[in-house]
Amino acid sequence: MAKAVEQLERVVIRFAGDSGDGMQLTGARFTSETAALGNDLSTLPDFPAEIRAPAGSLPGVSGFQIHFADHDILTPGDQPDVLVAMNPAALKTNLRDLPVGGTLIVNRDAFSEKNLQKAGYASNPLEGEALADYKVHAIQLTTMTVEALKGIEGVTPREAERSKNFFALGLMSWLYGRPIEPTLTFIQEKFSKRPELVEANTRAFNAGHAYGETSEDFVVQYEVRPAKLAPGVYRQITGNEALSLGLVAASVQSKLPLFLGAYPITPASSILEQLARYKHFGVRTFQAEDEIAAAGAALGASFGGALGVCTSAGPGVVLKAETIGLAAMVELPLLVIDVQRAGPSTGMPTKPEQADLLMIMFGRNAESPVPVLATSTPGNCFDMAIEACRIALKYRTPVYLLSDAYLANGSEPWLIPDPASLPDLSVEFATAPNSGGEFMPYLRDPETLARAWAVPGTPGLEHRIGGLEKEDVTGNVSYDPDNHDAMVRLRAQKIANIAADIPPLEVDDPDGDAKLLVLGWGGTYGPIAGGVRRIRRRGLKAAQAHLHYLNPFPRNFGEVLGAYDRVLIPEMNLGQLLKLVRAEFLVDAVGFNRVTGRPLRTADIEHAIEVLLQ
Amino acid sequence: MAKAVEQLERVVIRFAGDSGDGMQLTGARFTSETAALGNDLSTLPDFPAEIRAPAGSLPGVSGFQIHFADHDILTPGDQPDVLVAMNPAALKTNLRDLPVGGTLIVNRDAFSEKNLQKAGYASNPLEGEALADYKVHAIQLTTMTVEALKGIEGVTPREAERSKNFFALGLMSWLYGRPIEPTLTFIQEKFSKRPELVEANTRAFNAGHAYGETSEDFVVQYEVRPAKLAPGVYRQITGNEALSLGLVAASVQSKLPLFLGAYPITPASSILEQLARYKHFGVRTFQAEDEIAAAGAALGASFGGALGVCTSAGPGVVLKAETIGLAAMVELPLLVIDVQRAGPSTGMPTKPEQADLLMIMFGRNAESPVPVLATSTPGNCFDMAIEACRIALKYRTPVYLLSDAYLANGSEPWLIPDPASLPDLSVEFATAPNSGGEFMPYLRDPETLARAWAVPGTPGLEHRIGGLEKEDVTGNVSYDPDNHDAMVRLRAQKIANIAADIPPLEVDDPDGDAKLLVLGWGGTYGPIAGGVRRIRRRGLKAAQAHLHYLNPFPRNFGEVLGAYDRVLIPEMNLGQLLKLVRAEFLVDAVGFNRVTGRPLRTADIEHAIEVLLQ
Amino acid sequence: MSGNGNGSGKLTLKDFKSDQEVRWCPGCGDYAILATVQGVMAELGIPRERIVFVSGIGCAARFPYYMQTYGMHSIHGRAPAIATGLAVTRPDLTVWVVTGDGDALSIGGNHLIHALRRNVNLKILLFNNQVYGLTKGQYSPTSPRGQRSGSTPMGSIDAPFNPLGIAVGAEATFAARSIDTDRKHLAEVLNRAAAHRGSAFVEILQNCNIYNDGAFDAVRDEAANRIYLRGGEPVRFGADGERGIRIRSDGSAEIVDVGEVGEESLLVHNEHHAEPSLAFALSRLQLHTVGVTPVGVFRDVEQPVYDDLMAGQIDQMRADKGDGDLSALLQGSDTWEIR
Amino acid sequence: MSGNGNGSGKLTLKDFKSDQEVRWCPGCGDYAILATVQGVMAELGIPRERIVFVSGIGCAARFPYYMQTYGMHSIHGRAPAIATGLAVTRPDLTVWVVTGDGDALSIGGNHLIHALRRNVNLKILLFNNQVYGLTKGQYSPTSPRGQRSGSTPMGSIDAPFNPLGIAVGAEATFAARSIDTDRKHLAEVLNRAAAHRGSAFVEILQNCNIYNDGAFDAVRDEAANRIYLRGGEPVRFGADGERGIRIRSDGSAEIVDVGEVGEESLLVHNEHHAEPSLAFALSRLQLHTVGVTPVGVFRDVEQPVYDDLMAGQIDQMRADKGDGDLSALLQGSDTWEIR
Ligand SMILES: Cc1ncc(C[n+]2csc(CCOP(=O)(O)OP(=O)(O)O)c2C)c(N)n1
Ligand SMILES: Cc1ncc(C[n+]2csc(CCOP(=O)(O)OP(=O)(O)O)c2C)c(N)n1
Ligand code: SF4
Ligand code: SF4
Ligand SMILES: [Mg+2]
Ligand SMILES: [Mg+2]
Repeated sequence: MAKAVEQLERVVIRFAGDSGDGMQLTGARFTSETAALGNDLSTLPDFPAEIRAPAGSLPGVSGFQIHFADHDILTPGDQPDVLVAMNPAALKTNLRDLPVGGTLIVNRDAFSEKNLQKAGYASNPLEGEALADYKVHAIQLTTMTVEALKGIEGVTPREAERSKNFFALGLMSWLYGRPIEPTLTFIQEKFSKRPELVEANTRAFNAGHAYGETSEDFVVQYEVRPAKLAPGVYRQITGNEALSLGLVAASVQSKLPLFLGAYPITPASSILEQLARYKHFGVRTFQAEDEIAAAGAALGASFGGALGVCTSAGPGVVLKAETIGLAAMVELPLLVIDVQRAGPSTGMPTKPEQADLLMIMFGRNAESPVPVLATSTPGNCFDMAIEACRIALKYRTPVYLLSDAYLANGSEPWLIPDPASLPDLSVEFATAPNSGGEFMPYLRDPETLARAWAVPGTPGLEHRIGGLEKEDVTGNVSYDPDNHDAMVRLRAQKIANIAADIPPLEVDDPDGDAKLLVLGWGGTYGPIAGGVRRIRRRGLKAAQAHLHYLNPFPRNFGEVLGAYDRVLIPEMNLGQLLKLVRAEFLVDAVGFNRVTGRPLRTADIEHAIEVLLQ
Repeated sequence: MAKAVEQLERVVIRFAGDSGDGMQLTGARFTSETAALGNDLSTLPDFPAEIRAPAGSLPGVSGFQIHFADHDILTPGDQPDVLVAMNPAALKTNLRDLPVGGTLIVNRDAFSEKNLQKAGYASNPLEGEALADYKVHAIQLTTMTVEALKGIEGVTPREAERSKNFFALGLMSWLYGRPIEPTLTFIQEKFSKRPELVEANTRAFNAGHAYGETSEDFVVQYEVRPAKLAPGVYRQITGNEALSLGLVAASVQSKLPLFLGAYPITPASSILEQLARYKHFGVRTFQAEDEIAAAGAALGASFGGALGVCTSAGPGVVLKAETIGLAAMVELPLLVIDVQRAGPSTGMPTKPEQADLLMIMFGRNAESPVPVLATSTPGNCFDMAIEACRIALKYRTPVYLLSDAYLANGSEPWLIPDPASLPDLSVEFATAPNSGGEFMPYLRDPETLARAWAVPGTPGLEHRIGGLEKEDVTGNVSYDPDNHDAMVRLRAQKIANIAADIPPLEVDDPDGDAKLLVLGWGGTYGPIAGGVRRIRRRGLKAAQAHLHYLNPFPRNFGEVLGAYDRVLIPEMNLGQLLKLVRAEFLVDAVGFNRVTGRPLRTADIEHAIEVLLQ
Repeated sequence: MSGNGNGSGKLTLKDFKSDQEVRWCPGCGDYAILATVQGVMAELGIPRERIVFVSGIGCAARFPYYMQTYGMHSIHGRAPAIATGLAVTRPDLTVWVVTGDGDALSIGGNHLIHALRRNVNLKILLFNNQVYGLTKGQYSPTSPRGQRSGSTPMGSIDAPFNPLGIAVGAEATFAARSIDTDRKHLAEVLNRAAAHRGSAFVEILQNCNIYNDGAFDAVRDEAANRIYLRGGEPVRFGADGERGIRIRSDGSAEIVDVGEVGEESLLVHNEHHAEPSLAFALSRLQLHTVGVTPVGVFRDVEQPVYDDLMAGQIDQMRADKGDGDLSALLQGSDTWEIR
Repeated sequence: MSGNGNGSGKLTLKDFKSDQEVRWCPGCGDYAILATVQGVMAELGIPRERIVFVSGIGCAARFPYYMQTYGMHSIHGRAPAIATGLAVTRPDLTVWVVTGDGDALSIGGNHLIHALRRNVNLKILLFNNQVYGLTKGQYSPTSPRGQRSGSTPMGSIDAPFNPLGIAVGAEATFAARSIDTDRKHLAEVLNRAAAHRGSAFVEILQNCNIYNDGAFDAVRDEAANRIYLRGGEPVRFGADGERGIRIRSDGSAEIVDVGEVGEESLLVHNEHHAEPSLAFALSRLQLHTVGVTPVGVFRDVEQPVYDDLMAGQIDQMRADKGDGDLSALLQGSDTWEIR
């Protein structure tokens, strides 16, 4: 007999366990079921720090958080409503995030002496009052899984034991009324080579589901209705996936072969790994000996007429500065993607931060202005990758695109775009002399100030470029004082002019009479929008704007800033956009800065706004 | 019979000739004579672009300008009063700087068909009206020199010919009544190994001197009286020399061995070359395989308790960013000197610029604040080198010191300091556990926030440091969100606190009622002070202040800025200090920016001030 | 932190364990190396405070955290440069560099070969697992061509470096190879490296059981596929020495059947040969070419040490000019006085 | 700019002169090399627009400005990396890298050895003048120990690199040496390099008459001190071939008197040997050790070319999956529809 069903608008679940417990898989499957059901959702994996720690240890804990709802949502959630902890270490490291009254589901079997000690528990928290504040379900996940798998030929005890994550998935699927078919099919495909494992995991999954239905331990089942999202075909996508797809799309739309020069680095490596699988798009991925070579090779490819791109993170991006300076001088397209992580130095490689902005803006010798763009959500990474390529190709300039570890690994439903709707990025190469029978490589398009671009292989246009100062028009080496001053300004002007070619900054100010503007950029979009939304729910007023273009700024930016009494700039750094805004517009904006290696929290934003409104 | 003697307050002479003509030597000698006479002076060599060009060609021209006066002066002069041109190419490239009515002394013998053509002269400018606007002395320098040297045993015709620069020197020495003894002694010493050359050059020098006395061509002799300089013993010094001496002094005063890691680069190489000659001070110079290794080795030396320094220029400094980020994380002293040159990219390697400021401030991944100091005159390089070392050692932090190609090669009289007057830079290394029997490498001095520094070799204090985020106090690796936020702020606070330990900004505002402040930093001190001086001579009012500390700013900086209606910031860039000032103080300062690869011109500063005062 | 690092009292392996929890994947070859190194340190009898471990970034590079000595976990690829600055300014210290195949041969290749060329007094341990472990399994410069990895789904297309070939080509004065799990041999080699004045390069074949498991099984598991090089001895190997190495008339090395060719025609290994040609020829015998791997000391020659020469020039100049006198230096040669 | 770069019409040396005034010091060895290279380009019969010269920074690196081809004067040490990106994306081009001993072996050492290891289709010309010319004369990684220079007033203290040793140690598939003024031989070697598929490394001994004059006089002036290596021939040299090279039983090379040892015991040079050991042994015969210098092609073997393999994988995947379809790619595998 079915149990009572309770309606919920939104739920945040965190799966946590040992690296070996398959929590990422469990989370991903639950996410697919949830997507299939039509909820809006947002997820965030929380990997252990780079090195794999010993089983059962605190550093070895791996987590996956999903936020799903019957309305559109913006973040993976500040804190979980439900915590699934597969071992003591997972409980220890995650419990602090679970609010009082929250639901806690633990695998009682894992709470052995040994594991408790590894997690630094003097006594077993499942006994005594330690967890009195929570709704605790201590379940013998392992035992019941092994039980359910009895008698399957060819499944080792170890394998049987490892199926427990599917048991947990089955249970959670029941608890939130998720469709089970997608997962059953998934198991079929994933383990097709080993039928006995198909059998095992299917049984574990069903057992978990059945356990929910039958056990006294669970009295209600929850339902979260589908959200009203824009109609269309959706998929889940992470920021790094979206960047990869965007780069391929830019290559197709520009008809230029994509060349990626990259040196592995967390959290950017997966872009290299994914693009390496798109060779049938003519994509060339080059794992260089270091980041300098990665940038150099990409620039060499651009010189030859390819779409040259390099991807890295802070410690690698700094190494590219000299090469990017050369690209600015020879005025060739080059896209540099910085998936930001917490620093300085090696810092906390798996954690997000947005503290590379000023480095990107200014980290090259002498005056070498470069356009800077930033992504705001996993899906937005696709659009910005294309846009960054458009600017690089049209203006013959290196371009930086900033993402971060949170966008890189976080996922959300993505309305799949129609290729026909993508911009045409095709480039006109010079094919003939452009000045009285001669070819002048630094003769510029009067409108874009982009120089003529003749690729090697073009007969009659042979020429040399390089890093020494260039004579205007001819591009010959020049030490002339006035020429240098003029060229320095020309290079700056070329970048400044791009402001006319990018969309004005949109402001979300429903009644148009807010006094406070909350201004953000990059991966903080979700929490900021969430905070603003909460403020408005409370009848207070705040406008929101989010920058995707940091250099040049949108042409209406000054106006927008001028229209508000106060400007609040939340950032995962010590106030970098803040500095730029104050310097350029002399606006006394204030910052909200948290540099914890974690996404900003919606509640904190809400509070920061509230304080300013008082 | 002696000729009429005319008094002059100041004279600017430029010696120009082929790289082979020994103009640098001639200029240096004339400078010594002038110094010995007690004039104040300022010099600036103008080397040809790095590569040696063919003899007689335009790019092959080498110049040396000296400005001397009976009062204290600030720059090598905007334009020469007298141009000595040893060949057509020298005339062609330098004439544009000679004001109408200026004196022109040329070596007629060098104006051969071949040379004229190499210099791109259709016809001989010495014939016809081309030079009508100038006081021209076309002299057969070569002929007369060879004549004078007739009959000296063992001097080849080529050598005889090459003595003509001493003839020119003799002539100029007469013309401006310079003492000749210093040069005669110099010739003795320099050529002691070849007596015949002593004879030859002495004769050439005397012949030139005699020619001035006797020739109709020169009717007056000029006199520039000694200047009233502070009493004491002086020497000439260039910026790079002063930096080198300052580093040795810092090593002596800190009792730490100096380790210089460097990779040759114009215009910084001469620091490496000079320090390599100071091994008897225990100086270790390490010519690294690249700038990254240079910085790394210097950091390794610091780790071991040495005074670790690395010197470079823009294109090399960018490469050090990652290492400096590590130094900021492990909190060890490291001095990085950037002798700025024109850019971006390879740019104009021999020309000065001050466009690396923002790179130095922000060019590292994530929040890694580093103190930034800048030198203002050749002599000031000595003081700032010591000051930069003081801050690096006291606060256990990497420090940047900015100089430029103009300061590096320009020279001025330098009042030699008494070593006893130099600050004591000695450091206290940790020698015992500092926290209940344990050693905590990140336990800080409450006042300076500097961490405990125990060098390898200290028994019982063995510990590990590295680039991953550190736990406060223990220095263990930590991924804790709140710890990271706290450490990011601690590192920032430590640098900010240095403001309390540096002198307040001095303002030169004679009557204290100027409305305009002219604010500068770095190598522009001379021209800015000159411009301000001219403005005041005209009865107008302008205050002047020059920053030697760019990060943190002096504690009274905000106050100073607030005290003036207008702030003018002249820079050899597109407005970098301007950005910092506007961002931090929301002051609507305006910039005067010339990026020509040449020092700013006093006249331009004067004019810029004038415009603002209207 | 007991202060018995002052040299008094014999140290044991335990004394070299730091208080940090070791964090490598269970089963990683690094554990075995760590234990062996700690044991060797104890044998060396050098006080702990005089020992410094400098590393770059990577799984291997975590090493210093686990050693109760001074240490720096620096940045990727730069450890040889950092260690050079330390070693030349502090001859009283023993400086060890721990690096991986990516750290040392990819981003750090240039610093490695220059440190070797200069013959700086460093002991460089390269943990070669033929993969980038820390970044989760991309192929490395030592991965055999065709290796499938995250970044090379169709197999890598570049020819791998031969670490010993690079080292010897870069004028290394000491070059050796050992195996993570061959504890006795590894200890032997490490002791030889410690005894060598100048830079000592040691390649350690290390198993990454997560991203490149079994890369070296052929030698790690089959002692018969290991060729133990021993100076002054004819090179034989195999279950009962039935195989050996012979040098061809063109200078290359080949594997021969001792029965067939006779012991006398076998190469008698000479670690101390002035010319590195022999060491180079031996380095060409590789698992993927001949199915066996020589281990041991390939080359060990005395050459002037960079640190000594630098110190020597300082002494020399002091002898010539006397200790530096600051006020004389500031005076310079050409002064004048204003009264 | 005449358009006859289209391949029609035989080009001459003059066609490869650019309109830029050549700016090296009078007497610099670079002039001779430039003339020879321009001549060789004309012989190759490759249209000018398909030729690209990429350089780093240095006197040598000024080279591209003087060639009427496409070119990039890039940044210090990075030319091999930049050229790699160009070569692998544009197999229709012939890419030459011009570099100096500092550019290639100091700051650029890592990029050089990786380009060689990968066997990218690049022709790399290293102008070795054993000094940093452009920065006015500091010693370089190829300067013999003890070289006095601006930065080493008491003489340099590091052991120099042997460029060919480094190249061969880094798996170079083509390695050769020639001399700036030996025009005929240099042209020969350059033609061989051009003909080689994959990376070709050529060291050119070049005189810097300003900062390191006469470094190579012994071979530049004395033909008798040049050992011309020719594949398949016994290696003899000297006024009338009275001296030769023999390989010792330990694999090292030695100079012998042919009369004494007899022609039959001389080394017969084999450029194509699968093992680089011979090339390495020959590279050890150096001016400062044996007073003579082998020139010519040390090694020339066929190995898979990086560019080809990369193109091959693209074709392969296209064959397997068909040309990429963007909309299918965007769809991915796991979608749902909202109505
Ligand atoms: C400048 C920089 N680039 C890239 C990285 C990312 N990274 C860290 S370790 C590593 C390679 C590790 O491989 P290896 O040196 O073989 O060590 P292992 O993990 O295999 O022991 C890379 C690419 C980094 N930390 N810094
Ligand atoms: C990043 C960087 N570091 C240093 C320099 C200065 N620099 C230019 S060329 C050069 C070395 C030149 O020596 P080499 O490569 O042998 O060329 P050569 O001038 O001898 O032909 C150096 C150190 C630079 N331009 N860029
Ligand atoms: S990833 Fe490989 S190398 Fe790294 S710790 Fe794990 S097993 Fe060891
Ligand atoms: S400095 Fe030397 S290498 Fe450079 S151009 Fe002059 S002679 Fe040639
Ligand atoms: Mg590895
Ligand atoms: Mg050179």
